[in-house]
Amino acid sequence: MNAIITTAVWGVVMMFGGVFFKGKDTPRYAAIAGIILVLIANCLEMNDQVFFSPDLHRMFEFKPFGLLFNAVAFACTLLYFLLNGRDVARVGSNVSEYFALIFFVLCGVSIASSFNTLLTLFLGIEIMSIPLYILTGSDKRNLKSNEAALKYFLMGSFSTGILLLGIAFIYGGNELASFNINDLNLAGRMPAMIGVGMLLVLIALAFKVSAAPFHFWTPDVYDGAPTVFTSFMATIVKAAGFIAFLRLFSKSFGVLHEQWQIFIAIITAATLVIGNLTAVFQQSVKRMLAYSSIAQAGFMLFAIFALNDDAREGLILYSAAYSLATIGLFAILIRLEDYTIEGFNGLGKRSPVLGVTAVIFLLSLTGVPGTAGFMGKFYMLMAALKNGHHTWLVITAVLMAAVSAYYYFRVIQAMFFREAGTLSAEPRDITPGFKLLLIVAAALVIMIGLYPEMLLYWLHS
Amino acid sequence: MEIKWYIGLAVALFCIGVTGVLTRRNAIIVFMCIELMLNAVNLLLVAFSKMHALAAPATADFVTRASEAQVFVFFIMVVAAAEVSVGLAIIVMLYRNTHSVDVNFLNRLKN
Amino acid sequence: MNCNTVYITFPELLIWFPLIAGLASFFIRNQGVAKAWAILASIITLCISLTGFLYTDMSAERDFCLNNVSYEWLKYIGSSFALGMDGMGRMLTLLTAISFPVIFVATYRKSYAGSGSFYGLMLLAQAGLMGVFTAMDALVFYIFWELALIPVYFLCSRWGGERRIPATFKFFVYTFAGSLLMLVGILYVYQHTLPIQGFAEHSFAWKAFQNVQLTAGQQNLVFWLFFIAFAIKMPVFPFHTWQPDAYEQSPAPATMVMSGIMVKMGIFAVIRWLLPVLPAASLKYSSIVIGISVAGMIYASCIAMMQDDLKRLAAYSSIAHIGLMCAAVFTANTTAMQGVMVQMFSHGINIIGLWIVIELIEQQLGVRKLSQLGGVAHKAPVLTIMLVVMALANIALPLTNAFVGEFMMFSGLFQYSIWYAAIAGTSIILAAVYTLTMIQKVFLGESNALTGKIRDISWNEKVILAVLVIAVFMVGVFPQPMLDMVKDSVTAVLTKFRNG
Amino acid sequence: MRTIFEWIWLVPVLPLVGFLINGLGRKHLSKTMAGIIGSGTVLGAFIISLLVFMAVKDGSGAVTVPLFTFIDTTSLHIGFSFGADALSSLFLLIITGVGFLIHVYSTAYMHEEPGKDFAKYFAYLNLFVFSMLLLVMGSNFVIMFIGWEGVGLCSYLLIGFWFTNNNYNAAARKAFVMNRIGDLGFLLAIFWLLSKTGSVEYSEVFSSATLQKLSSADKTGITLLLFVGATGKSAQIPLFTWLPDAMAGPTPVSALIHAATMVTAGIYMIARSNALFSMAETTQHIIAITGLATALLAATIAVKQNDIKKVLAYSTVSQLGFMFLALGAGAYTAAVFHVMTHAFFKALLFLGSGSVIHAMGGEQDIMQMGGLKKKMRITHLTFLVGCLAIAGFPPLSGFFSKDAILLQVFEHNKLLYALGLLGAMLTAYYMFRLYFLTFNGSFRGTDEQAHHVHESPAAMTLPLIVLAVLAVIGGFVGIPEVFMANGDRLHHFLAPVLSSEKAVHGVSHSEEMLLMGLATGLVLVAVILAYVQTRKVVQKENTGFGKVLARKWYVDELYQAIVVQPLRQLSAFFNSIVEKKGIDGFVNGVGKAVQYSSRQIRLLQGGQVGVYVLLMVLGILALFIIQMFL
Repeated sequence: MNAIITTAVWGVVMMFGGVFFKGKDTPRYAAIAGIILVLIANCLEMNDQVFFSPDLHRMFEFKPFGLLFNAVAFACTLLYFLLNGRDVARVGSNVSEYFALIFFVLCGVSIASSFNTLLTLFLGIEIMSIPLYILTGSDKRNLKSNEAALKYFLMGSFSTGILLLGIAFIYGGNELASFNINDLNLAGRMPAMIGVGMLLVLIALAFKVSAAPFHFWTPDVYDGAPTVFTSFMATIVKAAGFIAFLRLFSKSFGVLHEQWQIFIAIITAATLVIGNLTAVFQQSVKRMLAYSSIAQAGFMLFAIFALNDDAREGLILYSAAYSLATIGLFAILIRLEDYTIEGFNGLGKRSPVLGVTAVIFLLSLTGVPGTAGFMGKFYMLMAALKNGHHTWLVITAVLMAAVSAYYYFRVIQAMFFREAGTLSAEPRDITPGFKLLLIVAAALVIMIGLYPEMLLYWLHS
Repeated sequence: MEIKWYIGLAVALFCIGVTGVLTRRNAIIVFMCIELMLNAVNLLLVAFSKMHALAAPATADFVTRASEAQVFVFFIMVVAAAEVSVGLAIIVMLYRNTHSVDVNFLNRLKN
Repeated sequence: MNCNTVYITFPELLIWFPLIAGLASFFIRNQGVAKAWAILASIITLCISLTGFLYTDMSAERDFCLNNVSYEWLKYIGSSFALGMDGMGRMLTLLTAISFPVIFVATYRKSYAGSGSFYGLMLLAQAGLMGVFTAMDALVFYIFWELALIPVYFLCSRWGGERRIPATFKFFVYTFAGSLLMLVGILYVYQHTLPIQGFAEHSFAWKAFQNVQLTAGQQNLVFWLFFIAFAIKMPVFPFHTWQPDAYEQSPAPATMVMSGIMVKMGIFAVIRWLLPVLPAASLKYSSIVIGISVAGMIYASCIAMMQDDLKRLAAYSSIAHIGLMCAAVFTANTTAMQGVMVQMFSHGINIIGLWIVIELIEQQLGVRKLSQLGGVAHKAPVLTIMLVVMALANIALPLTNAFVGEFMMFSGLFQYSIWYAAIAGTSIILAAVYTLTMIQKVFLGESNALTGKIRDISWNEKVILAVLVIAVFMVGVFPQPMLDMVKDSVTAVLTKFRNG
Repeated sequence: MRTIFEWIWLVPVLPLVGFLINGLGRKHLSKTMAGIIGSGTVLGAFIISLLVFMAVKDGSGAVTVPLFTFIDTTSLHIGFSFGADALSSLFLLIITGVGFLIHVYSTAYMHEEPGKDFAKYFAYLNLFVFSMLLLVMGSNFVIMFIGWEGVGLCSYLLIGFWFTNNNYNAAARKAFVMNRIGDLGFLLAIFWLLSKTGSVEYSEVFSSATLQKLSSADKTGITLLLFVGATGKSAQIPLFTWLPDAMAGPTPVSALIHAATMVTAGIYMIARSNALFSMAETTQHIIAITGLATALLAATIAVKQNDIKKVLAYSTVSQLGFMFLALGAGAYTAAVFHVMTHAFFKALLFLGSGSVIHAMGGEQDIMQMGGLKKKMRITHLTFLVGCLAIAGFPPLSGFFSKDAILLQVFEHNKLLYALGLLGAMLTAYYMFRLYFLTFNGSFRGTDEQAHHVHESPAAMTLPLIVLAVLAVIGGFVGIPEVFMANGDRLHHFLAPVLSSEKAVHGVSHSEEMLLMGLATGLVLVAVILAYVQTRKVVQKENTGFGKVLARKWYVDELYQAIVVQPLRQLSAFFNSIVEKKGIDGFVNGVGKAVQYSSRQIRLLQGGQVGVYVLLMVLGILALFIIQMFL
């Protein structure tokens, strides 16, 4: 509850603050202060210190799992603000509003991690999505940004329609006439109406997490949106989508897991194959990362596929690993003028800190042991295998992980094994603080990779 | 009337909406079709709400719950309104930059 | 067992020391310092490894305490950071510990740009290898397995030859894909293990893996998942095509590490993680595996005869030798298995020696084509003698180290099937053909304009090669200490294998 | 008595020490020192061998001296141990005795080599003696195999001693590879023994209890594989072609390795395993036939050779064939006897030819020689003795040993005997052809050569004389019963080891005398024929069958065509098709397929929202269809 309230309040503060903030950097500092506040508030709630405890009529339920995810999301946002705060200011003149929108998205994220009814699910997802439409189009003069916003908006709304139709059918099929996700008394049997509704909801959520074949918006939107917002969208928001997905399907439909597992399996396989294979071809690192986010989503789908404790823990790990690495990579990418792979040529020599941290992030995304990404993948595969008979899916996944090495390592090769061309511009605005933050992020990636208990400790205690 | 007629109507409306999205190129009309989809859902929700209320014993708790769907409809309307405002803003921005509201006019973003 | 008095164990030292030394090395800017640091660090590691042998005659309990350790790690999924050394682990860590100083000293003359990073990566690779050979937990094993690969990938891609990027990338992706399959296999087995202790439902511990009960169908699946990973690493035919390219394009020290030690990871893994865990499937598929191994021996030997490049020749010869080891492992015969153990060590020594000589030639003359060389023996007799000894050891001449191993392996193979032994045996003839042709074309005959310029080797290279030559004959004449060392591992594996 | 056996390890170790000193100090040792060390260590080994021999002769026989454990595992026990019995002590004497003489000879023969190479030569030679001693002294098959491969290596090193010449290198390589083919057979035989008997110790393997455990298939298989090993080392069909080429090495090497010692290792091995071989009839037949065929084939080739060393080389092959014939007939003692006498006279002949070549300044073509008997008296005389001995003139050593073989073959099979007799005739013919062409008639070389010809120094002639004496008297250890009761002392000496020897029963004394007379008469005829034919030397092209013989029955060409070329083509096929296009092509193909599919899949991402939505709707429909069918 703390997180929802503070994010919403701080969002409003930032929105109106735009009128009063004088200094160029003031919105950034305010945002950083806000996110720290949100993080603290969330941590307090993790230790049962709640600001308010109104009667929620079972609309929300705050469990350690959701709170832990919130903490991860907020911490990543903090890192994101610290790394990319200046770049947000560069997108346009309404800096304060951008931050406000991000806070609203975070509010949606906190709802998505704690919703207890289909209504709150719907609200959470919309609160996450609508600000993103705006952020995507925030580079108003840029046609790419316009196009991305339009595409995102149209397809997002379309999927909202599907989500709602699904919710309506579920409601219609539920004899208890309740939207509460715990009230779906399935008891081993799936009424046709609920079945249809579930499939529709599944599709809508698959769209949100950009799973194939509902991923088509992802590359274009991530490519067209201002890079700094792509970074946010592709990481924290996507992870929140998965949390919502997992929460709904484990609570509502968990008992009939066997019946719908095959859909997830198909979607997972398709996502892995399409995401990884298409990423291979990309010449632009930004677009490559967009496809990589699809590919990584394929792995995260294993959490929903497996639906057990390992999967839940794995999802947290995966979210943290993926978000840290991707935010770090985007932060570096933003500082380079040239988004093509050639733009990375010789970066390792020109700027060793950037190079080495980028390597760590890329290794983590590939899933090389010793990095957080490995632990994420490891938990996912473990969960999937524990669940039973779809070994073929796991094998597909690891083969695709090997394919993913292809495009991630192209960047590594460019940075360390190729010489910089004469045209390659120096990365700009590299301050010692920025480097330090990258090192911190890289260190976190490695520490989580070596001792994931660090993150999961709170779930176990 | 039986519930299936309502379901049929709502689904039909929804499909008309989908077909519109698929076939039309004008962003505004596409958007309107999406609104049609949402409203089909609204209709369906209200119908279900009534259905549940009729089918069940009239305890206070149950009636409250059955009417939740009608509240949901309001939420959908509000959210749709928010979407409209954002969506129209995006379309206006697009029109300003390209003097076109054709959704397929812009396709710089592709492989 | 009460191990309270033991503060740190040998496996830990062997992993942490090179790891820390390697990390420190990244911050060294000066080339000379980096070299000295790497040599010093690797010699200290060697000393640690040798010290480990001083303790072997103590009580069994104390010995166990000094060589086995387990830390709580991921207790909720049943994985602990467990390390342990039995005879086989001891032997392979010794090989790893010996190889690195040898490599560093032998390539002392060669300078690498950014040598701090170069030697840092080398030492990291050493730490990874030590981890592989001592891991007693499947997850730890997997992590080290990959960690050994990554530094080598960077070494090869950055300091390699002209086509280094595609060649090493192929190597990386190939082995990475294989390892991931192994990961699936590990997880699959894990689902069926019983917990060793505590919180988790299952366990990754080696003991738990050994005691796992899998049905025949499950074993068959997992067998191939494991075997393909190991086969790629070894590599055996037909999973070998990354190897010649990678060896050819890598910088010499990395090549030595790869061919001297890393290929042993595959054999080692079969012995430690495949045979005891999946006895029924191993037995079932042994004839197929031995079949492809033997076919691979002949095949690789034939191709080696056609090579004009010294490095590729050595690479294919290595494939042939590994094929024999792989075949011998799967005979599940005590003699063969012990032969494999000795051969793992011997092959490491021999092939490193061979690479050193090749590197010395290439360093001086800039070519390694057989057709361009000739008559090196005139100007560089010592180099020639060293190479001839190494080459002869490589073709398993009696009283060299490889003879012991090959004799025992062939003996085991013979008991498995006389035909396999006979067919595999033809490879020793082919080995003689390509080895002697190589000697003839490079060292004998008239020297030409190019080889006329060669100088004989300097004292440090002489010392290193002499050390290797002595090792060749020591193991060749007195193999018994080494056989005793690995006896317990062999017995353990085979007992499990036969019972299962 | 025990004491000398405790020192037996010194026998191989002394040459090894010589090898190490000469090898490591080759740059610093003077030629004299190198020669002294080389010869001295072998002399030391000879003296100990002599003591061992005496001890064995006087004592009870076989002694096993364990040195250390070589390999000891649960299923494999191989000790590094030496055995001394009649057979091995006799071989020790031959090896160290003849070896010593040849070392001494070499000090003079190799004197023109630079000091470094001189020492290297002696190092190799010592290493060879070491290996050969291991071969005969080992008390089990593994030690024998160690020596077996060791002598092969030394042979390789010495054939290619002048490594600047690539033809020599190729010859060396050929020798090694062909030996390895045999070695593989030997090795497989060891494995077979191991898997059936669990042991490689002679004492265990040849015990009657063990032998009874073996099935007849085992016995045939093991013995055949052992014989394959022997054909490689002892240059029998089909692995004989390396030996003539091996003449590329220095002549003393040819004398020591390729005549007196190494090539007889195969005979030693079979004689050593006689208990096993006697139980394998099929193998015996194969050995006898192979031996005889080799003897005849090589002899016919020798008839047409003009290179002095080549003639001797084919002669060696032929004589080895005789020995195998004997082995096949079960006449182990006769075979060993012939090994001994052959060591004397063939070493003598080779050293004599070395002396000639030395005098001729490297010329080896007998067509360029002639009339050397006046200029090189000692060489000529000793060479003549050698020729008489090998031809089998009584009472020289060759007479007795050849007679022993022929007698037993006669009993064994009359046809083989007849062919053997033909072989003996051919031997006499080509040897005397060689002798007459070299020493008789007039000098046919250049004037410069004529001027250069001189008698060799004492270091070379002394060994010749010693060997000549041995070639004359060497046969007296095996005088047949018909001449002297209990004259066959060798037979009695070797009897404990060669226990499965077949005794001769069916030939009466008069028959025996008749056979001897026949053989001697035929040899005489052959000698006269040779004399007549070489009185007028005409250089002419060989035609018809003569050409076939001169070209060595085209065996080398045949091997090229049926083994070497196919193997090369197969390798080329593997290398360029299977490896590059097949396997690597597949691996790279996977990568290419990924890239190709990447290019295709990206086309889905066409940039049009309408298409995206359509695809989404299709996806939804697909999922619903799947649901309906599930």
